[in-house]
Amino acid sequence: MTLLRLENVVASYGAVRALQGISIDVQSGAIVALLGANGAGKSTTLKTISGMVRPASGFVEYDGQRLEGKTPNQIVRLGIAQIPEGRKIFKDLTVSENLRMGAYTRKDKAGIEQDQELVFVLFPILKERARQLGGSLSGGEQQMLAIGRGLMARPRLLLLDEPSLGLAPLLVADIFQALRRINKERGTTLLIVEQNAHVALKNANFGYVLQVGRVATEGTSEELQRNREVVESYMGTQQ
Amino acid sequence: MTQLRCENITVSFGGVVACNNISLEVPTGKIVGLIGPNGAGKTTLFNVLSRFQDHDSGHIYYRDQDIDRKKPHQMVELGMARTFQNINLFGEQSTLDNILIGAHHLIGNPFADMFSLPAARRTERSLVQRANEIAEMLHMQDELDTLVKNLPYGYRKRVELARALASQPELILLDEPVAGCNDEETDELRGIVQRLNRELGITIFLVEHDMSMVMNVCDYIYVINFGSNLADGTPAEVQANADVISAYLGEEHDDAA
Amino acid sequence: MVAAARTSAPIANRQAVAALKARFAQQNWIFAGVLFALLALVPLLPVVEGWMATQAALVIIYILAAQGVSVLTGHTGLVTVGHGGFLAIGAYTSALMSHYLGADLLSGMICGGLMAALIGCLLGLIFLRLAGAFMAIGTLGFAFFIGTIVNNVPIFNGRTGFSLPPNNLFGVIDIGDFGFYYVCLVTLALMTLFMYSLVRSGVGRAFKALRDAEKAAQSSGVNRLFYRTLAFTISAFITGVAGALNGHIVSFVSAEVYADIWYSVDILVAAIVGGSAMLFGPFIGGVFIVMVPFFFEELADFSFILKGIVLIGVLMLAPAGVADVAARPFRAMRQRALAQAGGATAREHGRTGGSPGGAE
Amino acid sequence: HASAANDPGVSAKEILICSYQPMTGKISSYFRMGKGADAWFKYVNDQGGINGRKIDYKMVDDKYEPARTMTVVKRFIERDKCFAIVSPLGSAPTAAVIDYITSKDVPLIGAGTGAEKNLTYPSKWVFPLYPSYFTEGQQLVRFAKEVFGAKTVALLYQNDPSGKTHIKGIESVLDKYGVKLVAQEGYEQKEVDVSAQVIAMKNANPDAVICSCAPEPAAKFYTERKKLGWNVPVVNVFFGKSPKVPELAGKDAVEGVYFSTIFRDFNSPAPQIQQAKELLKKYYPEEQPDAIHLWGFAGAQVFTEALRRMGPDNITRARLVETLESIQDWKGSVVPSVSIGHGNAPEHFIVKDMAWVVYKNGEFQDFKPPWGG
Amino acid sequence: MLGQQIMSGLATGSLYALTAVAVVVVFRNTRTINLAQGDFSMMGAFIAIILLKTYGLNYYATIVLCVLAIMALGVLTERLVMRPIADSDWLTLFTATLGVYYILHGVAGWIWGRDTKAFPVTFDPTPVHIFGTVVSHGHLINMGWAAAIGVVLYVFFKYTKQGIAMRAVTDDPETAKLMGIPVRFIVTLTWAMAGFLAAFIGILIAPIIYVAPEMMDEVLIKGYVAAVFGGLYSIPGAIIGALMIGVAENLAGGYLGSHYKTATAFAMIVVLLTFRPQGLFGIQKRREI
Ligand SMILES: Nc1ncnc2c1ncn2[C@@H]1O[C@H](COP(=O)(O)OP(=O)(O)OP(=O)(O)O)[C@@H](O)[C@H]1O
Ligand SMILES: Nc1ncnc2c1ncn2[C@@H]1O[C@H](COP(=O)(O)OP(=O)(O)OP(=O)(O)O)[C@@H](O)[C@H]1O
Ligand SMILES: [Mg+2]
Ligand SMILES: [Mg+2]
Repeated sequence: MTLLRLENVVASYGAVRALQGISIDVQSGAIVALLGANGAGKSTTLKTISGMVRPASGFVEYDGQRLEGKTPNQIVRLGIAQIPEGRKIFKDLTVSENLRMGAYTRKDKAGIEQDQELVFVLFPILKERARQLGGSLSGGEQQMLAIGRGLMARPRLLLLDEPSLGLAPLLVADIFQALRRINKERGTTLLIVEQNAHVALKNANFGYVLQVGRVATEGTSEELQRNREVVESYMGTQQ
Repeated sequence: MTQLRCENITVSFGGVVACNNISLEVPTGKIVGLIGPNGAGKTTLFNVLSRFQDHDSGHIYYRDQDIDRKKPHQMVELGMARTFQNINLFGEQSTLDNILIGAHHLIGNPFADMFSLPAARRTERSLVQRANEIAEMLHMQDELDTLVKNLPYGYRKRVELARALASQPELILLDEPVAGCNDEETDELRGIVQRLNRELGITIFLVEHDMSMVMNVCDYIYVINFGSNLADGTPAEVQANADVISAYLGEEHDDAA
Repeated sequence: MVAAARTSAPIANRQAVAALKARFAQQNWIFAGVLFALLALVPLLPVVEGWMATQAALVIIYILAAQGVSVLTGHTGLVTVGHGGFLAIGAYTSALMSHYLGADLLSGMICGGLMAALIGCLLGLIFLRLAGAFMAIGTLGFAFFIGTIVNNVPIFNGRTGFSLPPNNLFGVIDIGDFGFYYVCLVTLALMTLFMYSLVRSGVGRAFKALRDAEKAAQSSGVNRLFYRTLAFTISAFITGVAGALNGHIVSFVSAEVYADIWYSVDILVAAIVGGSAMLFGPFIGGVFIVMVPFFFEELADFSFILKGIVLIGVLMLAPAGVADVAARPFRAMRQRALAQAGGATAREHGRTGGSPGGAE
Repeated sequence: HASAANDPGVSAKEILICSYQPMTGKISSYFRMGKGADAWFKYVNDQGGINGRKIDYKMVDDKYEPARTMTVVKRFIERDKCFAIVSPLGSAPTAAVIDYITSKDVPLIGAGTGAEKNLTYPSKWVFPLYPSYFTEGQQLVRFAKEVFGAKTVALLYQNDPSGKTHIKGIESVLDKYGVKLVAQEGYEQKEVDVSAQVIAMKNANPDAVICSCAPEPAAKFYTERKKLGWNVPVVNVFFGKSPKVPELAGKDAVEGVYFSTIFRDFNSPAPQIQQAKELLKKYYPEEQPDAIHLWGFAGAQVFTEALRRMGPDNITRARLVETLESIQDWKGSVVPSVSIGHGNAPEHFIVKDMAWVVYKNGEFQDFKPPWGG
Repeated sequence: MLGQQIMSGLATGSLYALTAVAVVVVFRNTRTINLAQGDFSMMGAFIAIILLKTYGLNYYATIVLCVLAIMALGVLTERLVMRPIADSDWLTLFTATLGVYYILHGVAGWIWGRDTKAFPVTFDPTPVHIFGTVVSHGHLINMGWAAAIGVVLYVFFKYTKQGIAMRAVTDDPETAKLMGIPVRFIVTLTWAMAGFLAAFIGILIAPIIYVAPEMMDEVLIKGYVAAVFGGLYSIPGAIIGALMIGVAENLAGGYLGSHYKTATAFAMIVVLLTFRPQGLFGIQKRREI
């Protein structure tokens, strides 16, 4: 079943046309990877889904419902959470307050507790730093907090913009493992923008490759991993 | 000769000890890497070395000169430039202006400059010329007039590098230069870094979590964990070190690199 | 492939772009030249009376004062609510010189400016670590401090104040309304020229760098102490000169006038309404702050209300200053031309202060 | 009318007079003065004007900034060609423009200012409104001595020219009356709280207090005094004599306090005062009648009286000055009696004498000091 | 003597404290220095006078109506003035509140005149004796309220979800939207809260400082100084700052000479900021690089 569909979405920032007609289809319960070079429009695609950027034409459909005219906070309430590019944690809030804000739309106290524990198990350092200001964390710790905060929303669809940015290799593997588990156990659908195409395709079911605001290639992750062009452009020269 | 050396650096924030007795050295003309888990104290150490952060104890030497009391802005005059992990650019200004600010210490007498005296104008022209060359080297000559806040993430990292280069440094500290770049872009930057080192003789000290970068360009690598030295050696040695594997690389690392 | 991915336009024709930029600079010069020529020639028309010259001189004084503010607030990102203090220093220095020594207008202006600059320099050092709203309150405190001094130290004669002899220049006794206007105009031309040079110089770039990303600026070798203090000094100098003129336009100074924050607020508003990060902003701001009350001045209680409404209205239409909006069509035109010539999408943007809560 | 002989600002139907007022800005509450004058001129116009001419009274906002006052006054005189400037307000603004006004031979009548320069200006064109604070200061000491029998006094003053001139006046006669000034405490115009000053004064334990305060701070002083249970006799300067004081401080806090005054109180049955009250109510219904309104009335009334005496023709500024100088013992205005001298500003006061009142049983009552002032 | 000076200083300081708290609340949640904050109180005081005098309402009913009216005024200000320019930098917002200040000053002067008016309900004038010092009932009540409001707000911002959300909105409104926080509503709420505090303050201090269009000017400036003194983000800091300024001023007035009273507050702030640029209780230092 299709959970999210982008149909020919065009979006621009002033004179810069960042998306030139993007169509994407995300199945419920899937893990979908979004690849592309710097400036290809990956972040912009996520922003149009979460309502931060309004499409000039085309539309976003979620769970059979068009998202036109919805504000970001209405969209969150529909069950879409985003882990934004560049961490964007609340610097003046403590780590635990940051996590609490991730669960802003939720009312189930017990569930929130439980998820906070989960985050702390996943990232023990956050527990140690719970009363410290978010802004005092190291880059990677902030990235962990951003991911943790996204999980706290317990969304149906989680949009992740470069979750592995600045994380140590060991942790990257751990995080993707955790994401897979969440996907499996809770059925959370994941749409992941990732520069690390290897890791992304290894964990995803399906992938899209963007180029200058357009979908250049799409396919199951096996297909993409076999695609010469993709391998050359995004997976670098392997030694 | 050592370009940069630190001995027993300790830094703590309240209860958190970010650097605990770290010692290392960066030989002139080499590319040295610094790796370690998140929160190990890499950025803090960079801040100490570039004098943005005072250390509680220990010493830093730049070409064997004690620089424990230098101000951050004096470092470029010594020949040290750096980039930031969390991009720190002048978003409302163009790429060109961002690069030019890196060349700030080359403007000469500020009073002559302020009144646009002829000598100052000549200097300015040559600085702009150099900025253009740097942009070309980093393949971003078409973005010179673009406001930096409108550039995508990967490009902004490159502007950081360009700004550092504009100061004509002998040594550059790079904090995660390829974070947010895909493999092809990483390759390209790796090439650039190597060129800087080989052709311009710039010493490079870099922090990076991307092993394809670190293991391929570094002559020598230091590993720190919980603020302390964990290991050091050539890439091959480090990669084979069991402590490093269990604390940082993980078993699957060869898969990624 | 990476670089090409971003630019759909053909490879930039850098020479054409450079030529275009040179032409734009030339156009700026012509525009400024015509403006100042007009300002210099209009008073020669027979319909222009003395009071108009005085009114215009007052506008120029506010423009100068706002230029002073813009150096700090617009270009360096340090908000000041205390420039009335520098206005006072300039006014009193010059007034004391002319009252006791019979000094002429020019030496009064220079000394007024220098005295303000000196104190500005000290203030810059004292406030080295302040930013945002903390800086605003600190500078406000400075204005009050100057107010207390002129009110209580005997030589300034408190609120009773003192009068100055008629304005003389180079030994010409009483230069009259028009003479005074021309003095103001020439000062403005010189200051504008200086500002133009400053903003485009490496020093101006260092100011902006401190405004936008202090740490990065420092790592590029910008000495924060030096450049912040320099910005304070230059800013104080310009406003000090305006203060000297403000004392001479009425030939009278008194603590009742200068021991008060409203001058500081007015100057700041002028800078912001005009667009403090733009060279032309203070011109519009000066006209605004003098002429809006001029049109409402007979409306008694309503004038307060109307002033508020006009102020808010202007801010809504031009949040980054009127100069920003006024310049938009030109900017768009130039941008198009540049794009045609092969340049990428260049855009300038006006802005004022940094974040309000920032302290080091 | 033989308009050819008239000076600028005078037409067959109208006569233009101007004033600068702090309508906005820091002391906009003093704009009351302009409203008082305006109410009087409106009334005169409703009565058909004077000698067939209506008064065009133009008030302009100068924000109490002398630089603006200068541009405003230049416009009055050069562009609008006003005949005279009547009942403007402000010490600093007036001090800034008085040279210019007199250099253009324009009469300046009844400006609301107590600044030394404006009161002693050596020009025949200036007609100050009220006597200098210096004189008043001297009389206050005499009052403390002869009414309260005080040997020591304390002073609370506003830290501005009015207060400082009071101090000078007071100090000039201390020896003469054998009185010692044991404490002098200042406050700023807008100070929120004067308790520190009151405590310091109480500590000096004076026999009497001279309060050189405007109504609001005066009220605060009386409140504090009462709070501390300090029953020292007090005499207050004229610009603090306002119904505001008992209203704000509470009647019993002000009971028994003496005030010097230049205008009769609004409670006074004098028809001129009652008329002023009526006119304010009619033309400015929102205003609560206050002494500052009367400042405006005083200048305006003296001016219209002079105009009336000049007759319909040959309305010149020089004749205005002559006519004003001819006004002697005139009782038609809010001032009990106006006698204007000949010569320059120091001889030209519209109000010369201090009178005294005491606040008793909830109202201001006339008080005759032993020397019969 | 010293005791009395200190007590009087605390009394004056409590006047500043209430305003300082309101300043901190608005600043923290909107990054706006609201120059009209004092005039909200002023409008509240005038409305209260009318309700009490003209309509003969009782004191408590007056407070309720007055608070509602000024909350509406706060919300109106946000809707009509601040929201259209919400994206501008803080200096533009600051200037816009100056516009609001002009308008409210003008409206009050136009409707109610420039006269100072007595507030009809005054507190019991018999002084209270504490530790050998005298203080009036009004001031005591004030101090009590300042403390109570301070505690309530502190708890609200520190521990409740909405309070934390308010801080999150200040920190980064764009990201706050991504958390599902209704940013606009929270901003509106902040202004309502500013109105609520303002009305309260107006009614509490009107009997002491009287009612006039410019009644709050001086209090507001001192309130700001106090807020900055306390670090601009800290509510207890603002209250302590206000009390310190009140006391310092009074001591300076008593021992140095009263012209130095006003200057003292500023001298204090300048000295403090020179050594502690983030104020007394400034936020925990966060790393920037
Ligand atoms: N705020 C903005 N204003 C103007 N242009 C923008 C803005 N944000 C992005 N762009 C432009 O839109 C295009 C797409 O940007 P986007 O951030 O979506 O790329 P991306 O694929 O996420 O790149 P990266 O991998 O570097 O994060 C780029 O050309 C970029 O310059
Ligand atoms: N100002 C501060 N206050 C409190 N703790 C701090 C502060 N700055 C750094 N730390 C802590 O010090 C530790 C080291 O941080 P640092 O940024 O140096 O790590 P790093 O090695 O660069 O990590 P990463 O790879 O994630 O960037 C972290 O655990 C961080 O939380
Ligand atoms: Mg992106
Ligand atoms: Mg780091």
